[in-house]
Amino acid sequence: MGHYVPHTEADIEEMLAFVGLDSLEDLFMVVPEALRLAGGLDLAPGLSEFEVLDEVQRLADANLACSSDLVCFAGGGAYDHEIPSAVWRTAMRSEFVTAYTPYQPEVAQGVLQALFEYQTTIARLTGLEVANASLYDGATACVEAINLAVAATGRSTVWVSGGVHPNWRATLRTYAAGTGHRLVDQPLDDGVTRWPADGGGGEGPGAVLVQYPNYLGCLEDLAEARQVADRHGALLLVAFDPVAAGVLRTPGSLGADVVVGEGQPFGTPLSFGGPYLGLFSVRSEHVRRIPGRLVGETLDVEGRRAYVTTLRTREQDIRREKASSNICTNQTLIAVCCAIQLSWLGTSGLREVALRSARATRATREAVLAIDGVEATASAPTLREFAIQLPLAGEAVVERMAEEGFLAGVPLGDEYGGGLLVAATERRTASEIDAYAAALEKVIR
Amino acid sequence: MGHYVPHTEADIEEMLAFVGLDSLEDLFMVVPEALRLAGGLDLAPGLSEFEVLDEVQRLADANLACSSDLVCFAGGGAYDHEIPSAVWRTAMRSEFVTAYTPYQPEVAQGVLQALFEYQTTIARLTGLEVANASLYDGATACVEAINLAVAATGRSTVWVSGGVHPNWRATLRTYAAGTGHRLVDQPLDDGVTRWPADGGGGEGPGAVLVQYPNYLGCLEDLAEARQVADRHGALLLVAFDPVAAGVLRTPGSLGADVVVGEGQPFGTPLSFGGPYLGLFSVRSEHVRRIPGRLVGETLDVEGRRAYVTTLRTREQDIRREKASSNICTNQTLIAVCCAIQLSWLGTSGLREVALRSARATRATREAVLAIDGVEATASAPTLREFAIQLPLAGEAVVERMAEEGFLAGVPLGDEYGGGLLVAATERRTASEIDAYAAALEKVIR
Amino acid sequence: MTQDPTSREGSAPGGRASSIPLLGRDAEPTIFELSSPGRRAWSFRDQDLPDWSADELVPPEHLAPEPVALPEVSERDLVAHFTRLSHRQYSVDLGAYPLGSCTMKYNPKLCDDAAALPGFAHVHPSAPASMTQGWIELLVSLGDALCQVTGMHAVTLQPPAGAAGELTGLLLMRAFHTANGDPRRKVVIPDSAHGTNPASVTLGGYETVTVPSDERGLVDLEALRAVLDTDVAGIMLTNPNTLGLFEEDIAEIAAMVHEVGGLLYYDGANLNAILGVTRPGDMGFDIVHMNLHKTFAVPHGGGGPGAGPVAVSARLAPFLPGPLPVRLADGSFGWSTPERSIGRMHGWHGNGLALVRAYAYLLANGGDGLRAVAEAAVLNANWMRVALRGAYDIPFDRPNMHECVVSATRLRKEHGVRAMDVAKRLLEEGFHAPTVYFPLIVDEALMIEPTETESLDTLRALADALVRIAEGASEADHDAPRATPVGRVDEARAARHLIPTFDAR
Amino acid sequence: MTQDPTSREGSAPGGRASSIPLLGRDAEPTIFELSSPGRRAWSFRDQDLPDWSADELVPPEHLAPEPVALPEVSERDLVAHFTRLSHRQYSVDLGAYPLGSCTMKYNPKLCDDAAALPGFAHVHPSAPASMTQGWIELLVSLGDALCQVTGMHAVTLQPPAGAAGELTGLLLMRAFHTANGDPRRKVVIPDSAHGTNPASVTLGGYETVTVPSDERGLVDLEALRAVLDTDVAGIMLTNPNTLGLFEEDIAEIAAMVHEVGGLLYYDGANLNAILGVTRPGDMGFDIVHMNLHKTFAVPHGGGGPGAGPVAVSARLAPFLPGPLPVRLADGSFGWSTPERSIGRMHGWHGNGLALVRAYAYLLANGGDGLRAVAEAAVLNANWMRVALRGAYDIPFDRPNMHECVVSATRLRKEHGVRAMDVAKRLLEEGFHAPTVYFPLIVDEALMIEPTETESLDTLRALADALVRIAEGASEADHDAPRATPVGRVDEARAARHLIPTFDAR
Ligand SMILES: Cc1ncc(COP(=O)(O)O)c(C=O)c1O
Ligand SMILES: Cc1ncc(COP(=O)(O)O)c(C=O)c1O
Repeated sequence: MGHYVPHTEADIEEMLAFVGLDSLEDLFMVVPEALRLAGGLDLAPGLSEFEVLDEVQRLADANLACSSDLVCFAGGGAYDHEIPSAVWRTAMRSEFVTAYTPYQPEVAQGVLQALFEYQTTIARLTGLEVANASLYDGATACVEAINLAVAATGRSTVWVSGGVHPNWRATLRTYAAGTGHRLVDQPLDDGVTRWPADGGGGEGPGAVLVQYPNYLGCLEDLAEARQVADRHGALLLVAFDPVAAGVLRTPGSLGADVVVGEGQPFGTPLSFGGPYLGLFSVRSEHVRRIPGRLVGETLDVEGRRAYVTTLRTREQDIRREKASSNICTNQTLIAVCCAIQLSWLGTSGLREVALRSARATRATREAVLAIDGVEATASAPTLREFAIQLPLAGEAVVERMAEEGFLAGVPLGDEYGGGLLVAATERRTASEIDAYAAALEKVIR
Repeated sequence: MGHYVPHTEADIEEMLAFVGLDSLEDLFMVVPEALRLAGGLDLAPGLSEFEVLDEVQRLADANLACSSDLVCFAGGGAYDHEIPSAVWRTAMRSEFVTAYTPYQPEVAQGVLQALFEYQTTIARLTGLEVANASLYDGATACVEAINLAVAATGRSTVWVSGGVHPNWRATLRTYAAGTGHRLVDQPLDDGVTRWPADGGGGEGPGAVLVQYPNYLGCLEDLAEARQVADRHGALLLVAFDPVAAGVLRTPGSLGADVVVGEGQPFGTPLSFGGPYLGLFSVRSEHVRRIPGRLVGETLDVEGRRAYVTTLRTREQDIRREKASSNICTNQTLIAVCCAIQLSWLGTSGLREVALRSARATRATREAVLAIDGVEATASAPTLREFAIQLPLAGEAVVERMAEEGFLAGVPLGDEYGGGLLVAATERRTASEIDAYAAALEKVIR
Repeated sequence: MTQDPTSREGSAPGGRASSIPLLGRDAEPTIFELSSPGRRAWSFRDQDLPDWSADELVPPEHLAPEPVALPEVSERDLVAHFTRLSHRQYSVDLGAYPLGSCTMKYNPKLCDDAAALPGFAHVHPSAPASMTQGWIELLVSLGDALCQVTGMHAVTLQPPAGAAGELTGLLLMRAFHTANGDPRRKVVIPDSAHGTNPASVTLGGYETVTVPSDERGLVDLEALRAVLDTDVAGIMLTNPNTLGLFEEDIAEIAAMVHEVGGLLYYDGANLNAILGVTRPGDMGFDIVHMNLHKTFAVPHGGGGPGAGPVAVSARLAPFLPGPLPVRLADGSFGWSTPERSIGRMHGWHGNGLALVRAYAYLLANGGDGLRAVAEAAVLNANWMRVALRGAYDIPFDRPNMHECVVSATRLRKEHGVRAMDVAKRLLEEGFHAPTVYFPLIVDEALMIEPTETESLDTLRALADALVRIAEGASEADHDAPRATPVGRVDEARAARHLIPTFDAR
Repeated sequence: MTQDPTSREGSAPGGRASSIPLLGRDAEPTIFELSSPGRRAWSFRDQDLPDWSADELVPPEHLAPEPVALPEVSERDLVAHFTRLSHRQYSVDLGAYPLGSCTMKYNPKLCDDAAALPGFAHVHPSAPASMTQGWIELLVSLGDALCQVTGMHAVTLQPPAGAAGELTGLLLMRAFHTANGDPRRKVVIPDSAHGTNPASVTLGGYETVTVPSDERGLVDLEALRAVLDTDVAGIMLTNPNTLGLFEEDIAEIAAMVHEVGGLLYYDGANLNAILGVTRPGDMGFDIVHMNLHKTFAVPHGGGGPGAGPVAVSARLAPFLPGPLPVRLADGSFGWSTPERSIGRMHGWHGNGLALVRAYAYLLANGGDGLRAVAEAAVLNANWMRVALRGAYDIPFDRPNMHECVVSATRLRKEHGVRAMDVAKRLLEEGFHAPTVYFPLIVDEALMIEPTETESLDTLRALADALVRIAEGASEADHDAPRATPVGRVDEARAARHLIPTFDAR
């Protein structure tokens, strides 16, 4: 038997006898002979855990990791923020890690209450009334926002700002192939969305999706987006940056109906892109269309406060083909990390992260724009990242900067005229920023 | 206030008012003015946890660590054994880590039961009836064994085999300066102790201490040691190697009265020497002289099984200057690691560790003795480590071998004729052993 | 002392914060109630930058008039709060978790260590292949192994969970048919299917057609034949099905579906049963998703994250989402997007650290170990079925695979005790409950999946408890559970008086 | 099902292994009862070596006739067992732990991460200085900081705990006097001293002379004067003393002791109270031990490991144990043994990883932070004393330092409720109990040390509970605690029927 199967030979014999079989092979009598795999899987035999760790360590060593190998100036939806020891050491307690979705609330108050607290902090950050218990990531949270808006308005055209993360827009397009929603990209002009003055031809939009700050780091005018949405009776969907929310007005207060976002900056390492955390919140009028799990407070039989997943009739296991979404497993553990990180930050710490990131970004921006041949991509105000044009391709700059010890940024695609997206968080110091600018000057020379 | 003080300004004001003081300074009115530290401590101001981690990481990187930097062939009381993920991840649960000594058994059953299980496994390994709940390390466990034996026999002369770890003997001598015990070293002859035929002059020994296998890795003749002890009505104290116990007869079955040892090989990383684990067990007739804590099984008021520290009247807090030892804080958490590691090994795994270590050691021994200029220090049988003589000083060989990627062994002092003590555990593979021998041949050439 | 003694129940004030461990039945206040203005846990490194104020950094129209209110606690109270919450949470590491369809096996601690390696955790997802060779190699190797396990040709690791995998599969189906100029409208699922299946069908732009199960608990072949036509894009099955029964006619089903030009989709939630025994690809499936958080020891995290890779046969490979990790001709690793790719199912490359765990688990088990997993999982579930005979009705009392479904119908009729009551009683006995009321086609269903990591001793204790519950069934069971951190929770009230946040109180 | 339902209590059979979480009052079987012959968790790497058998490796007279019986369990059952045990254990991370003299502060998680760095954990203690520069630098820097905190000249980091530190100090005392050709026989300790003090005195080869405390709770100066003579090697004090009171006459005491040629030893268990406020060196102490596991956030581990460095004045430095970590002239780090060193107090360099934790804690706090620690610790303890006035007797109701000692004498007289009953009642209330019956000079003592990491809210909750207990004191308190994993434990029975191992049952 394998490493993790407890049975001894004696156990197996006793159990086979109990169920009336002669051999383990007999367990699979129901599998037609022709379908049985002769000769077993063509995989190497099992290894000891020590050999496994050596092998994964070899693979881990074959990456350039942020901090140890590269000082990170890349953002673009994945940010290099501090994670205090208390967050992972607490969130990774095995009760949280090895529990299932809280189907039996009487023995799942730990996860349920943590999610209730998570929901509360996300609702506050977004400035809306209700947040769900997480979605997969920022990209799929946008998908769900669109699905909700289309269902709410009955109109399947959605205007999508060109400032929404390109990978997210690719994801939207992929999912739209199934739902049949019509996504219309609205281009940027000097860093912010140029919304069409009219209906843009065809059915008016049921939703307008904008990112705040957007992919280039620029601050979109949400009031204007709200007006555009109102003009068409559309919902305003805002993909916000929860770190920027430390100093920016909440999307809810600026008129958003649905706010989504990527929760990675709060307590999740870069992790090559996952598991991350889809933030999702809505005005209370949309609560019955909310995708995925929602935790609510209630009482137990003795009148004690208790938590439970609620409004379950929205969900796939009950509503099946009419469910508000197909999501089942979500990103609960990452949501717990996020709740702990936000509680570690508190009111003042959240503001600090935002301000310190903004300061580092401003310092970086000033330093690199002082370099000959480096130009800002847009003049719109930015907060925690910014785009630049360079004499070399962004990809080439990133490769060369790695030799100098930096992850220089995220190369921008043609739709943005190429160049590089540069972000600096509260982890970046003056000396790192100076060294970065010096290196950049050197590599583009 | 510092990072870890929760009080806000408002809290402090309220609290000061409650206790009737005007300022924090007033808290220290009772400290005579002249003694108050003007200007505060001459230490750098506090750092964020992230800066602290950078600094300790810098220090950690300034060491050559086993496995990542050096393949370890060093032993001599500290061994490079495998530690499965399950052991530390379980032992380091914060309930175990952040509890105090179990003074309130009703809320300390976790630690108490773990210690009860630890005591049971150690008693079985040593072949004696009672093990305590841990001592500091192998060296101080020897000290306690001697103190017990002297108290039991009323005779303060102790014969100490020259095969006992030299650092441990140095520790014995240091402690003996206080107790006034007379320690008489008995030299080795071709790797094993040559006991004096007579009383050796002066008071006969109250105890005879021997290590099994000894510092040079040789298997001492415990039956002979028992005879020596019997000749003088002395107790036989054996410092055993708990890994070797996987294949060797238990010291208890060979006549030991007290068995001590270093528990590091079971679940504790090399850690530059600490925290380690002093193993201590005795025949039941000595239980009332046992040093330190002892956990016993009992019942609670409802008749349920419960555990509690027991025979407490031996201990310093009750018996004060007449206590069997001064030990208070011991190494409980390391004992819990040990209990978990031993349960991970089980009957067959313990034997495997011993056999695999012995195989690796034999292969290493054969390979290095085949090298011109390398000689065995002794011809007595060895099991999991062995001593060699080399054309160069042991220290020089260790330095040169580090450049080849090996921690070559532990240099031996003059009393052993210099050379090197070499150990190979179950972690060492044929290819590492071949490479080691090749490197050794190169560096001594 | 002047303060009133605080009440132990309900809205506990902050002070109670530090006073409830080990006594499971005390409430833990929310973190918001522990908050005190100005208290804090955070510290940050010295950046040595100009001290630009918010006004200098943010245009006034964007600047928040006031900061967002978050909990203000010390690190000490933060850690204590969540540690105490963890003491109110059952988990696999505490005991048996026989939740059918969820494969709540023990997840080796080794995998935690693998996923915690900084060389994986601190890599930016946009970093180019030149800097992420280890990551991409891992993804390629994991993908190869998953293809081998499923008998498929190519795989995407992007889908972050099973449902996302399902949708990926359906979008692949759609792309395939569309590319063939043969759009279709319907997808067939059995009535025993998991809820995500029909929900995904809708999102895939298809209409669900349900086929009933027959008296064997298997797909009714005649009924299937009746619904199959050239408007059927495909069928979604899990095999073994959600009754834990192997669809013995799978080869015939495959032939029937392929005959009308449809594709076969394999819901891999139940893959644990057949590892190394038989493979979806060999059964004729075209698309397979896997729940790595079930079969491959990615712990469930209280609800995720998981990972739901999708493997496909050669003819569907050109449609896979991209970019795909690939081994290049020179032996190095890179990315490549299939020409007719449906696009992206995730913002980046999927739930990467979950994939590391699965890979470590695969290496540790190897081919031999995976087969042993399936054997023990199936043996355990059969043992459980036989052990429960008599005490419970067993609607399909025939050799099952990794789970067995029993029914509390008799208990309901004779004692008014429903499946839910049995579940709650089992919580009292110290076990997690089985899945209840699923699959929908079994009345008062209790779906029990012991998994391979539970020993015979544990199975005995679990069966004992279930038998004891059945034998002692009575009205009093409606009051269960009594010894849990909270008593039976009023779910109706939660929906009626919705309190989704602390602020909604 | 054929098995008998297992009993929930007493000797629980293996099956119950997986059935007790969250329900604190169920027993957990021992790991031996979970054991099943042949079951296993271990796996090892392939060594690729000849398969020499035990017979070939071990001479027959040494070869064990049979293997040592150890628990045989799966990794799953192993982890579950110890995880369940952890749920039967109170800890700082779960709540307040006001155990006087033990300084059970919250230990920042940062320190766990520091101590887990492989670059510390995987270094062999015999590796030469050239390969351990980081380790030695850390030891040197930590030592320097500890000298600064205590106002001393040099330090050894070898002693693994406080008691070992005490003995180190006494051996230094002995070496000092011996070197002066002036051996002495007696060491003075106050009657409030911790038990390790007299026990260490004996091991140091001295005779204990006890001096009483006066009505202030401080050393009785006249009584001290009476016992001081040239046979007194020194005096051991802790300041603040174990009543939590600052020995105001310390300068005079120092002068008196020094006058007769004695040395002053500082028991650093109570150092938390005076960090950055005053220093033992400035008070006139010659030898100081520190409990890093109290003051410097080394978690107590259920009883250790700790670390008990000893710092000394210049005249004692030549006697320190060795080797000592030192900074060499060229800026690198190495080892050096003082010429008249007493020898070694530990097999290697002390509890190294505990020292890493303490160093990280020191860096995080810095000089300013340490002073804040002392202020809050003292403020909290004074708050607690005032809050308990009325409900409890306060034998020395004057400003205290980091802990306060109250007495349950009145409760005993009026209700038959003893300090131990109060302690057990407090467990029920969800807090750990204070230290009871220590110091010995206070009748029915309850020694309360809140530490600086507890918030005002927590202090209030704790005081509320203590007041509630006093106000409700009754005979029924003998039955406390009722809601804990086990009820009151029969300690007498444990000693009478000694069962120190599973095999002794
Ligand atoms: C049979 C079946 N299919 C699909 C799913 C959906 O998987 P996930 O929860 O990962 O989205 C589940 C999970 O519960 C399942 O049991
Ligand atoms: C006042 C005092 N001195 C000495 C000690 C002994 O320290 P340790 O337990 O580390 O040996 C203690 C610990 O409880 C103490 O409180």
